Amino acid sequence: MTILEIWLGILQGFRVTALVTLYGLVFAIPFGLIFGVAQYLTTGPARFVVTSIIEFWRSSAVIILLFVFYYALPLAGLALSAMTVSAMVLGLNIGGYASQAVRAGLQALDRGQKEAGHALGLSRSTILLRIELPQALVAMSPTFINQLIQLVKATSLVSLVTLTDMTFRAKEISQIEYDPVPIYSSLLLAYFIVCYPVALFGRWVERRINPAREARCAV
Amino acid sequence: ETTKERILREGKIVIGIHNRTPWGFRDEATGEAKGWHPDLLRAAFAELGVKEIDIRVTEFGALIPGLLAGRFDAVASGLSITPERCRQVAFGAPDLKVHDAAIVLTGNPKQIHGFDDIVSKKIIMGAGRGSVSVRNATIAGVPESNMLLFPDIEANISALRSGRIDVTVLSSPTVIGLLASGKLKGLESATPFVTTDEQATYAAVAFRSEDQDLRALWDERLLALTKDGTVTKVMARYGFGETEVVPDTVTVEKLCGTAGAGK
Amino acid sequence: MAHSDDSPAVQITSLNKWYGAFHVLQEVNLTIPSGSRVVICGPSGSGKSTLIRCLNGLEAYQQGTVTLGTVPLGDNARETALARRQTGMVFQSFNLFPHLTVLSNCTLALRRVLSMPRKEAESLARHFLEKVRIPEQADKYPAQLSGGQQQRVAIARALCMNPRLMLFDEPTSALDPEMVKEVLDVMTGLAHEGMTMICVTHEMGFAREVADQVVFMDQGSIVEQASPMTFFTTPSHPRAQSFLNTLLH
Amino acid sequence: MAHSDDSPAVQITSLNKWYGAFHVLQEVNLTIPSGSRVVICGPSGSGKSTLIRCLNGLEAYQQGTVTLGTVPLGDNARETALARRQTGMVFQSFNLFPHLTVLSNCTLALRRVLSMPRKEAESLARHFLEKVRIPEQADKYPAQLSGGQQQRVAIARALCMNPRLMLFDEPTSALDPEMVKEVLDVMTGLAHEGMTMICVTHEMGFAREVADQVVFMDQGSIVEQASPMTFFTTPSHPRAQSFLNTLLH
Amino acid sequence: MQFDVAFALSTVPTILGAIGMTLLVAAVSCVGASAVGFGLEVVRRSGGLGGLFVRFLIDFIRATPVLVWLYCLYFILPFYGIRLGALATGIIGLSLYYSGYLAEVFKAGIDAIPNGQGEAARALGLGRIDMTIFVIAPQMLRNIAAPMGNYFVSILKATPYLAVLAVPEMLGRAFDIASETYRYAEPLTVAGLIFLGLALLISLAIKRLEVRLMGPTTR
Ligand SMILES: Nc1ncnc2c1ncn2[C@@H]1O[C@H](COP(=O)(O)OP(=O)(O)OP(=O)(O)O)[C@@H](O)[C@H]1O
Ligand SMILES: Nc1ncnc2c1ncn2[C@@H]1O[C@H](COP(=O)(O)OP(=O)(O)OP(=O)(O)O)[C@@H](O)[C@H]1O
Ligand SMILES: [Mg+2]
Ligand SMILES: [Mg+2]
Repeated sequence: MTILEIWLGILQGFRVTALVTLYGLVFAIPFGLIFGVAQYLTTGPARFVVTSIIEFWRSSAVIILLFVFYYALPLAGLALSAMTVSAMVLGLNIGGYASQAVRAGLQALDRGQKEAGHALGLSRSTILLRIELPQALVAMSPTFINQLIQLVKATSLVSLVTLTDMTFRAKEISQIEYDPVPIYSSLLLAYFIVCYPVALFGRWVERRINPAREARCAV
Repeated sequence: ETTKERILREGKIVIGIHNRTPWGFRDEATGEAKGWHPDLLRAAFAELGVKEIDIRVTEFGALIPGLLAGRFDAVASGLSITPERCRQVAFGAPDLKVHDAAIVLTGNPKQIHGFDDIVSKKIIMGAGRGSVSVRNATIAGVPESNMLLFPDIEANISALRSGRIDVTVLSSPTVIGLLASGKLKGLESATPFVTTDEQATYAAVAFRSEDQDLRALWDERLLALTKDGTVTKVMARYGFGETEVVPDTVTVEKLCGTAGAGK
Repeated sequence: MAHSDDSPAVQITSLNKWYGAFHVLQEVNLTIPSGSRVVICGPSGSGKSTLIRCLNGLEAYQQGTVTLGTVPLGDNARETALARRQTGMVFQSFNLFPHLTVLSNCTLALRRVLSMPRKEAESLARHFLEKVRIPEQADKYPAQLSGGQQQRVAIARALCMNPRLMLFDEPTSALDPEMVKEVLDVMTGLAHEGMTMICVTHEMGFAREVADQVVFMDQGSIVEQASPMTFFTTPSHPRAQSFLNTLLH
Repeated sequence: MAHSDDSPAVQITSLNKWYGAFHVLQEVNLTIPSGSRVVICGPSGSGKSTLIRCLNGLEAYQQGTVTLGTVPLGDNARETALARRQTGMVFQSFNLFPHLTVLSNCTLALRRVLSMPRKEAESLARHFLEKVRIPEQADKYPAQLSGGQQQRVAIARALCMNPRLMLFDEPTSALDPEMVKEVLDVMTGLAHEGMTMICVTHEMGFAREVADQVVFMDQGSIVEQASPMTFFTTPSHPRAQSFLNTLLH
Repeated sequence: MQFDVAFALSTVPTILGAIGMTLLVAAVSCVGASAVGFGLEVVRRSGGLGGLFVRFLIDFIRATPVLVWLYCLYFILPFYGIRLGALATGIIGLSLYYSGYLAEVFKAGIDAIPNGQGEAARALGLGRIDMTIFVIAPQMLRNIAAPMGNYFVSILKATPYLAVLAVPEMLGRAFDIASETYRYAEPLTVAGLIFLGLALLISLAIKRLEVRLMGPTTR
């Protein structure tokens, strides 16, 4: 196989990589938002429950979760498709990380913002939706972009549940070609081409949000 | 409706493979399943009106869990029969005899011709994690410290090429398939690589334990294919010869030991 | 703009508040007639902010009653909401919403709380921006304004809700000296229009000029309450005397 | 503590500085005799901070010379280091090191820059902490102190290096009114001991009491330089007049 | 596939046997990644051509999956005459990979130090090195304890990737048991729980450190 053929071969896995990423976002975004906000708003036992759910998805090893959800759940009568399992496990894992960013963003806001909202007679939900969340989400957007990159890279695990993504395509090709140098270099490049523009976009957003930062720092 | 009835009604069977020549792999050109077990399955079921073979490609370690979870109807990827596996799945009749074989650098510079050489010359050996070859090597006295266990065959080949190991011990059909592919420039099989009959294992198609009717159907068809020479043809297609033929005395019951086959 | 009726604007009776074991407000009693201007001063930590934050429900308290107009504040959410709506508050640190334009800062509560149509809300907001003399800044974002301008937006934002009572918590202490004057001028204008206001400030010039009463707090209690004249010339409490000394050195 | 010799403590000649296209300091000339006390005031953004930051190398400038004692500041690293060592600086926001105790804040530079043994450094530091009247706070961390106490630590920290010249940039503007007095008292004490000091401040009471000279800046230039008496009673520049008006309203 | 507790317990000694290797790899990689990351950040801050290169390098690292890095280091470098052992490759791979992320953490930690700290240090006559060691680094550490802890946990969770290099670590042992016995649930659960336990331990230690660092310095 020529380098070009290897390239095209790896690209055949791009669709799955992209789909898992997109569907993963369908899980990650609502989970991150809802649980981040919930952790911010709740106290006591409710907060413990919210935190436990977040920690389960965030701290467990993804490989093991994929395995359990795809191969063990059907024995309990719940057979989700490979795409669903991948999107859910990877999405909720990243969503767990995102929820922490959402919570931190909300907590980092100046208390005065909430108080000013109260003083104007705004309801708690209006304060959250119109004042706190917009500011927190903007402030945290570079973090979210980094987490998107993590999600793209994490899709390389989905071959465990029979999906043929870019990494798995590279493995398939190497099972035929036995020539690691061009294959893995191509794979490295493939991820780079997908993720680097996203990383650059993240840098750009970071600069836009805090233009003074570079000039202001102490060293 | 049993799995067998469903397969016959739909005219479609779903098999799990781990994408390995020559056992079961997806053809790069057509996207269809090829390999020893898929070819046999296709031949066996075609006459029954089952024209479509749907494949699920996954990691080797996920084959049996995937079968048990109902993700596919059969594992057709060169699984060897072992007593432990018999407790989980129902194997069809053994269809191929498998020995250990070895791949070395061209010219076999360290003159490796069996596990004895590996032990006595303190050679670093590579093998697939969890493979039968590892067990055979351990029984033959290869110390753990001299074995590097990789998750897949490519890693073994890469390790051999990059000089991290001197030899990789794999199953003979794998080695035959690899060499036939013509991609192993600079490598060759160690000939001869001495093995004993106790070290041999036998490959078979695996079904779920509750699908005994499907297994019976498969055994029946496999016997017919053996008789009409189809099996020999498929063996020739992948370069298998006399040494890979299963002796008549070997049965699933024997291979599964006291635990019994597919109960 | 002034709402004059017979009941006092604020009536505080036996107010007590604790932070854990710390008794931050101790038996505070205070009556503020409609249309009057009260300046609260006192050393740092004496409970001035806590007191005025109790008046619009930003702080809960454990004992006593606070009546705004005729409505007694309760733990009740509806009443708290009502109290907040009738009370405008201006903070030391402005607390403008940085992601909204000046105009949106002013219209947000009109539209979300009073469900006012957009057009109407904007024209009302522009009216008050004119009153604080920055109509031309309506479409800027807070970060593009000077401190004095920001504080004037905060005042306009509070005025939009047509409050019966305005609370100011050290509205000029985060400002540069020159900007202090801009903001005090706006406040003086409001005072002369008859707006009821309570203002925590150490700007003694302002107190002298516009206040009806000066309230001096120390360690959670009101220790002196007098007309500015009396307070500045003959403070009766020794703590107030020493405090005035440090201010007017 | 005073270092009197014949050369002026600071000599600034034709100083010009730009931020990009913005001409922030324009032809500044200023001579400050040893032992004198200069107060710099002026509207926000007029370049006061920039000017005194040029005096100890925190800002680079494009044209002109600054001579401290007999040492002309250069781009030369050794001379800049020397100038910094001879110049103490107190910031508006204190800038104490939050991870070090008060004592360590004071001894850090003594030990690292002057390589003074620990014992000696500590006893020197305690001496200056006593001078600013907080010897008992030596083992606390900055966050455990009030603003006034923190600023006095900052002064002690600067004094430890035995500077020929002390620079203060609005040292009291972040403080509560009562704490302002604590800090001004310490500064007045230093002034009476003969320390050369340059102070950016709007505390006109302080200027009146201790300054030899008041320098008024506007838009990057020194527009008026006079004794406090003259400056407060008959300011000649119209900008200074309007500025004084807003301050003393 | 029933979960057999007795069998699960019987796998514990075998899996725990590899805990030493897992911890060794994780600990050395944490130190390595921190050191390299700090170096990268220092070079990036110094600007110039080196700074520009490091900026690209960090984004490159972040845009590519760790597994592909390990493959490349282990199987491709030998073709260029660089032959490192599996353990060394694994540690170097993880260190390099995570140094990109830690450099970002250090950046945020330094950026968050108020400008005045550096100015005060300079005004006192402290040199650049003294300032970095005595003023900036301690405050940076205080700012970054939490995110740094998160990456230490990530490094721990990444040690199973070393299976591709035939390094015998815990998850590999679990898969060994699984492929021998064809019982997956038990060994994977045991390994998962051990990893979760270690991760929680690290988090706890970081929390304590954070409290100690913050203790007297916040009101
Ligand atoms: N959330 C809180 N928990 C515990 N104590 C608090 C809290 N908020 C304020 N305090 C304490 O209550 C006291 C009164 O605080 P308050 O802010 O009302 O004082 P203040 O008079 O406004 O002072 P300043 O002039 O500094 O603003 C202070 O001693 C303060 O430390
Ligand atoms: N790093 C910088 N880049 C560009 N412009 C700057 C920079 N630092 C300060 N300036 C500008 O230089 C001018 C003078 O600033 P400076 O801080 O010296 O003023 P100041 O007189 O100290 O004002 P204040 O009383 O507000 O402290 C201001 O207009 C400011 O915006
Ligand atoms: Mg207050
Ligand atoms: Mg300034």
